[in-house]
Amino acid sequence: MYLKVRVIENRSIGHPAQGIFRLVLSGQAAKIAKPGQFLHIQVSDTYDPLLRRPLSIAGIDKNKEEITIYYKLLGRGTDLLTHFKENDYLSIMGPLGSEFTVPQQGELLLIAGGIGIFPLYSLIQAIDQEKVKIHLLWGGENIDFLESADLKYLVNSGVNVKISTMDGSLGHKGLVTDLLQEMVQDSSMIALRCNNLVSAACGPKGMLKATAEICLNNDIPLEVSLEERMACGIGACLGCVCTVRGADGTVKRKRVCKEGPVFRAKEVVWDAEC
Amino acid sequence: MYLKVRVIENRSIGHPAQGIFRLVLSGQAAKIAKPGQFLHIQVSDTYDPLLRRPLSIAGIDKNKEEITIYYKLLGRGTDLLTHFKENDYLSIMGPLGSEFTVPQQGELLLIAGGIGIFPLYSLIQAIDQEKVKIHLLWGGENIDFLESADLKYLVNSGVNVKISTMDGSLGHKGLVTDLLQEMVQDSSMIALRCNNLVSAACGPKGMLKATAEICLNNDIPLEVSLEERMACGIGACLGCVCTVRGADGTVKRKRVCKEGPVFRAKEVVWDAEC
Amino acid sequence: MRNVDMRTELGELILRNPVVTSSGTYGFGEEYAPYCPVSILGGITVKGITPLPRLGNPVPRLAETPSGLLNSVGLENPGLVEFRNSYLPKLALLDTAVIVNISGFSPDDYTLLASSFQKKDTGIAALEVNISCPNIKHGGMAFGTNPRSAEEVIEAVKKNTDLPVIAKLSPNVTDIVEMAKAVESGGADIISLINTLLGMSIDIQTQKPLLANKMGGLSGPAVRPVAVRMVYQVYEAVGLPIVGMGGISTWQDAVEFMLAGASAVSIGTVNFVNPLAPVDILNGIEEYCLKKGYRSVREIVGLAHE
Amino acid sequence: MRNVDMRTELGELILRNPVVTSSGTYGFGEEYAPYCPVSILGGITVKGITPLPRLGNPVPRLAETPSGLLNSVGLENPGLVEFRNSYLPKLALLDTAVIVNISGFSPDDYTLLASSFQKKDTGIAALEVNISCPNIKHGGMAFGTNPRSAEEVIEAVKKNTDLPVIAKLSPNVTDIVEMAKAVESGGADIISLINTLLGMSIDIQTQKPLLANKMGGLSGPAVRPVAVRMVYQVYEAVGLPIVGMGGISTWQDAVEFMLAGASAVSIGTVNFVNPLAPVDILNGIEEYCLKKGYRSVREIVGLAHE
Ligand SMILES: Cc1cc2nc3c(=O)[nH]c(=O)nc-3n(C[C@H](O)[C@H](O)[C@H](O)COP(=O)(O)OP(=O)(O)OC[C@H]3O[C@@H](n4cnc5c(N)ncnc54)[C@H](O)[C@@H]3O)c2cc1C
Ligand SMILES: Cc1cc2nc3c(=O)[nH]c(=O)nc-3n(C[C@H](O)[C@H](O)[C@H](O)COP(=O)(O)OP(=O)(O)OC[C@H]3O[C@@H](n4cnc5c(N)ncnc54)[C@H](O)[C@@H]3O)c2cc1C
Ligand SMILES: Cc1cc2nc3c(=O)[nH]c(=O)nc-3n(C[C@H](O)[C@H](O)[C@H](O)COP(=O)(O)O)c2cc1C
Ligand SMILES: Cc1cc2nc3c(=O)[nH]c(=O)nc-3n(C[C@H](O)[C@H](O)[C@H](O)COP(=O)(O)O)c2cc1C
Ligand code: FES
Ligand code: FES
Repeated sequence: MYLKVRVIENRSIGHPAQGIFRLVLSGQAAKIAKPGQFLHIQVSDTYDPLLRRPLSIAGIDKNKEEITIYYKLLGRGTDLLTHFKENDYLSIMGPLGSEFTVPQQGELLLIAGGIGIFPLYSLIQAIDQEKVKIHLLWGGENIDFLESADLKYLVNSGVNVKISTMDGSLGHKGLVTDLLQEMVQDSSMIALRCNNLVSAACGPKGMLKATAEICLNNDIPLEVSLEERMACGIGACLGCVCTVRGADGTVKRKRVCKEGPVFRAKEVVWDAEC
Repeated sequence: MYLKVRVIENRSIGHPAQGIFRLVLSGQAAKIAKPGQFLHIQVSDTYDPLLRRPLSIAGIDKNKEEITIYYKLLGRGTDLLTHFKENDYLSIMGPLGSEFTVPQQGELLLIAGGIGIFPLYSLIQAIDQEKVKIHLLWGGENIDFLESADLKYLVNSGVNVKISTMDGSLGHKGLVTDLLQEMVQDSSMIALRCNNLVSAACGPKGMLKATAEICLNNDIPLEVSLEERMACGIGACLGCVCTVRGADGTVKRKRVCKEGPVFRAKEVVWDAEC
Repeated sequence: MRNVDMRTELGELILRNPVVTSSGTYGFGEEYAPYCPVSILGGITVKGITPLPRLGNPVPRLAETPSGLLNSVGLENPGLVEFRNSYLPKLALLDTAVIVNISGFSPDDYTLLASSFQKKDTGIAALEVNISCPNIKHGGMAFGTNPRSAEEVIEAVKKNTDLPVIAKLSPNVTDIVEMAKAVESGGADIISLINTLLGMSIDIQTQKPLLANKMGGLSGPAVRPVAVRMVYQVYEAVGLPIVGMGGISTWQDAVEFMLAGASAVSIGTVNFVNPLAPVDILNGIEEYCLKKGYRSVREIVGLAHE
Repeated sequence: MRNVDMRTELGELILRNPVVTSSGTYGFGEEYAPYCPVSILGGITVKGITPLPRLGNPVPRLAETPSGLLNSVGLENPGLVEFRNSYLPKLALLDTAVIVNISGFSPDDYTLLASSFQKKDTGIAALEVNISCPNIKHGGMAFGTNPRSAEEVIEAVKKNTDLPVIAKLSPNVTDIVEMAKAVESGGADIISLINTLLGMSIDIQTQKPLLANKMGGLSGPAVRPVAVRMVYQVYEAVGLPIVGMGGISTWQDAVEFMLAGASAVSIGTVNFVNPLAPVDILNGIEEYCLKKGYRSVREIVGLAHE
């Protein structure tokens, strides 16, 4: 879809210094949006900056026809986005891209690095927690960041949350993959695995790579949401590819915007040399 | 001066289709501004559009420290300017350029074409009408334009106004230079001339050229305010020159932003071939 | 009251209107289908095809610049065979002229590619010969910047296909007119320009070039003045019809290129921002002709020349 | 805690910091005085001087383009004699390095100009030889796009002055490295690049080129990726110090040029938008060095190369 949608809310949440914003958009796109997909948003009317900005769908309200997005103020594009006010109109393309598998039963392990939590929010929302137990490992810089990225929402969501921070200001001091390593070594893991454990992750590339290694070594099916610089957002420019290994062992490209952003971790070639 | 100034008012006036806006700015620039000068205004934070926009000072309130500008919505720059709201800040350079001579006695004849009226407003404002009688000839497309460009202000200002419109919807049907031609042929002109008649004009180049011819043929000293595309606005880029003939007959360039925009008509070479 | 004749003649290539989309920015015609009906367009140009499949360059392949985009896709494409088998049949079904863009690393590559596309291959309206892609380390760039080899390549193509041949020129040259004359001598039927300007962007945090391939091709509104200049120069010097491109984003830009001498305009980077741009541009050109009283869009071609 | 050594060495030309302003955008140093204290800058470059006074091109001389500016000033300047008599004395009083930019239409012109400026002329730090102005119909452009004549011109200048000679290159060439090597052979001490890209803009209402001179030089942020690329290429191939320019608008841009290989950066078009840009850029570079732990700004030059 290619639409002008109305802004319902667009404001800084949490600690202002963290620069995290919540953007709520009204529109039919909510009717068809799936967890893991993204919107491609035009942040200005001029040609500088030129390109749209891809932002993950973090919340979908099909009844109210609302989509929620969280974004971090990074450069000029996200800065321009903060200028949009309630009732302004934004040009979006989307929902775009592939979606997370939504398990209907068993256990779901989520691993998030930093703002990689945002697309996972939509997955959590889509899960029937009566039927699927969700475990979340989330690593961030510090407690301020985690609070700003809506830790409270998570705590209230009934999800079983484990936290790590780089500075130790909340939870484990260190990497989120430390938590993951710990978890897979834990004996209770066996119980989880027997209960159809699947997992999904989003975060920086290095963290995803480490996560994939641990999960694959432990036979935990993993889906990852990748990020890549994008121009068209719909598969036409070949700007955003990742490298995958096909079933036949040959190396291929896939487009993060079209075949992704969600991929099965086992097909991703993390350190492609081409 | 190079400042951020506060917007006091910025709104469409008159018939919306005419796209005329009044912009009132607060700031010390008002203390030193002279009629005929202009401000160089940054209309956007991005590089597209890149350049500042020159706009004439139409009103100066030294007590309130306010400058009034009128502008016509033309392209992207003026469009972006309309987006500034009360209490927003605008980056200006100025007041810049040369000023109209403000006569202290006698008679002043003003000739305006279209939006060329705007810089003349500041001259009218600066005149002590007890001492100087002002005659204004103003030509516009039609009555809607003239009303939108604040005809009422003029009528209330005590100035002796004669109007022409291209479609005859107000005043003489035809060019403002028709009015001027008529006036100089009129016998009452002699009385005006005995009373130290001087004149000033602003408008499209063709109109200024015709005006200059009539005035010079009739020995009426004329100052003209020229327009040229500008980059720096302060004399550094040599982008905005006009051609003048020096006292010694040689042809030279002057910078419209620095030595102008106000020039003595008799020095301007209207159809420079170089 | 639509009564402007929008047909465009590029020699024997007749398009129903002058708006086409640019190679590498429009995939294989299906990607933008949900956003912009191709049946409205004069034509589409598909991603550059090479004899063998190519993975292209590593990522990052994109960097945004002021009013511009750097890309170093590096000619990722499925290769000739796969293109003919899997893509061409679908392209043949599209209700628009399909221009196939070809790229090679040697004159033999071009010979092979050219001989693989003929008039009898339904669905192909013309071949566009990319001698100008700046992303290939060997060959590609040289063909596009050396008049001698440009001529040779076009000759090779022309000899081996009966389709109209469009020579696509690189702007990274001292003298675009010399290049245009060279491809004219080579037998080109049409000239398209410009391909991307070679550029670079450096990440000041990592202190490394932003693109994995270091350099890339600059496109988008930023390059428009260079493109208009080159179209103007080539129109003055060479008799071939021109497809103008480089930063066209609005109908005003498109008209600018046509006044400069382009018989058709190609829309690239702006699609990424506004997928309806080709339609807006088409309508705008028609409106312009109507307002100015032209009966045919062909009347405005080259009007900016004395 | 300002403890970054900001001095820059361009061969024997030592600037107190790497930020200078560009020829043609900064008048003769006095115009911007009310807006930006030149005593803060590493140097300023004055408008190009020719042997005889020049009226330059007719107006319009300016056209705005996406993130760019086209100009066709056409080297309006007071001429050598008037420059020496009326401008040089004032320039000598400025507390900054003054670079005099010279332009000619024949090697003789350059010889004359070069011999008119020597170290004993107080107030001049270096000569910048503009062999690249695209606005002159005869000569100027040819010198800048032909390696042979570029070398000759630089040789002529070098022979006739004892001042450091900066060769300013045109980007309108197929191979910038070839040009850089040519001026190196000619004896240049320093290379500056880029001058403007040749461009054009057409008014769709009048259907005529917007600039009276038809074509003009493109500057501003739009050209930055091309400029960075050329600085990077020249740094790899040639040993001379580089003054980088072309679209530098922020300190981040300036750092980008320095990482690409520029020992100094020159600020042009952005002055028109933000007269304090040179100061902001200078502070930003210093801050960057501080944060990254460099003691001297010279340490970051060329870091983007392997
Ligand atoms: C599929 C996808 C989903 C995303 N979801 C979110 C989200 O939900 N919340 C969020 O805060 N961010 C998200 N991002 C990252 C977000 O797109 C960038 O942070 C944003 O584009 C930065 O723009 P800027 O102009 O502020 O930064 P600048 O650095 O000025 O951007 C310059 C250029 O780099 C690109 N860019 C910069 N950072 C990234 C990045 N990390 N990934 C891809 N391109 C980048 C921009 O799009 C732009 O083209 C997502 C990215 C992708 C690809
Ligand atoms: C000294 C001076 C005083 C002026 N005073 C006024 C005023 O009081 N009120 C008013 O409405 N207009 C005035 N103008 C004209 C005004 O500057 C232009 O209308 C405005 O810059 C158009 O910008 P735009 O982006 O909307 O139009 P665009 O056409 O998109 O502008 C494109 C480029 O052309 C330039 N340009 C366009 N028209 C003109 C013009 N007529 N003169 C000079 N440059 C132009 C712009 O500055 C810009 O660089 C003045 C111009 C000058 C030189
Ligand atoms: C992402 C991308 C990929 C491109 N791939 C090709 C290509 O494969 N073959 C080709 O001839 N041109 C290619 N081009 C160049 C475009 O066809 C066009 O010449 C150029 O982008 C200028 O037009 P624009 O500014 O409208 O995009 C590509 C451009 C972009 C942006
Ligand atoms: C209005 C204008 C006039 C210029 N005049 C000259 C000149 O006289 N001599 C010269 O060598 N370069 C001249 N230049 C080129 C600049 O010095 C500089 O190389 C170019 O503008 C690129 O830098 P920028 O993008 O920062 O402006 C001029 C540029 C502009 C915009
Ligand atoms: S962004 Fe264009 S293919 Fe993905
Ligand atoms: S606008 Fe630069 S000299 Fe007048």
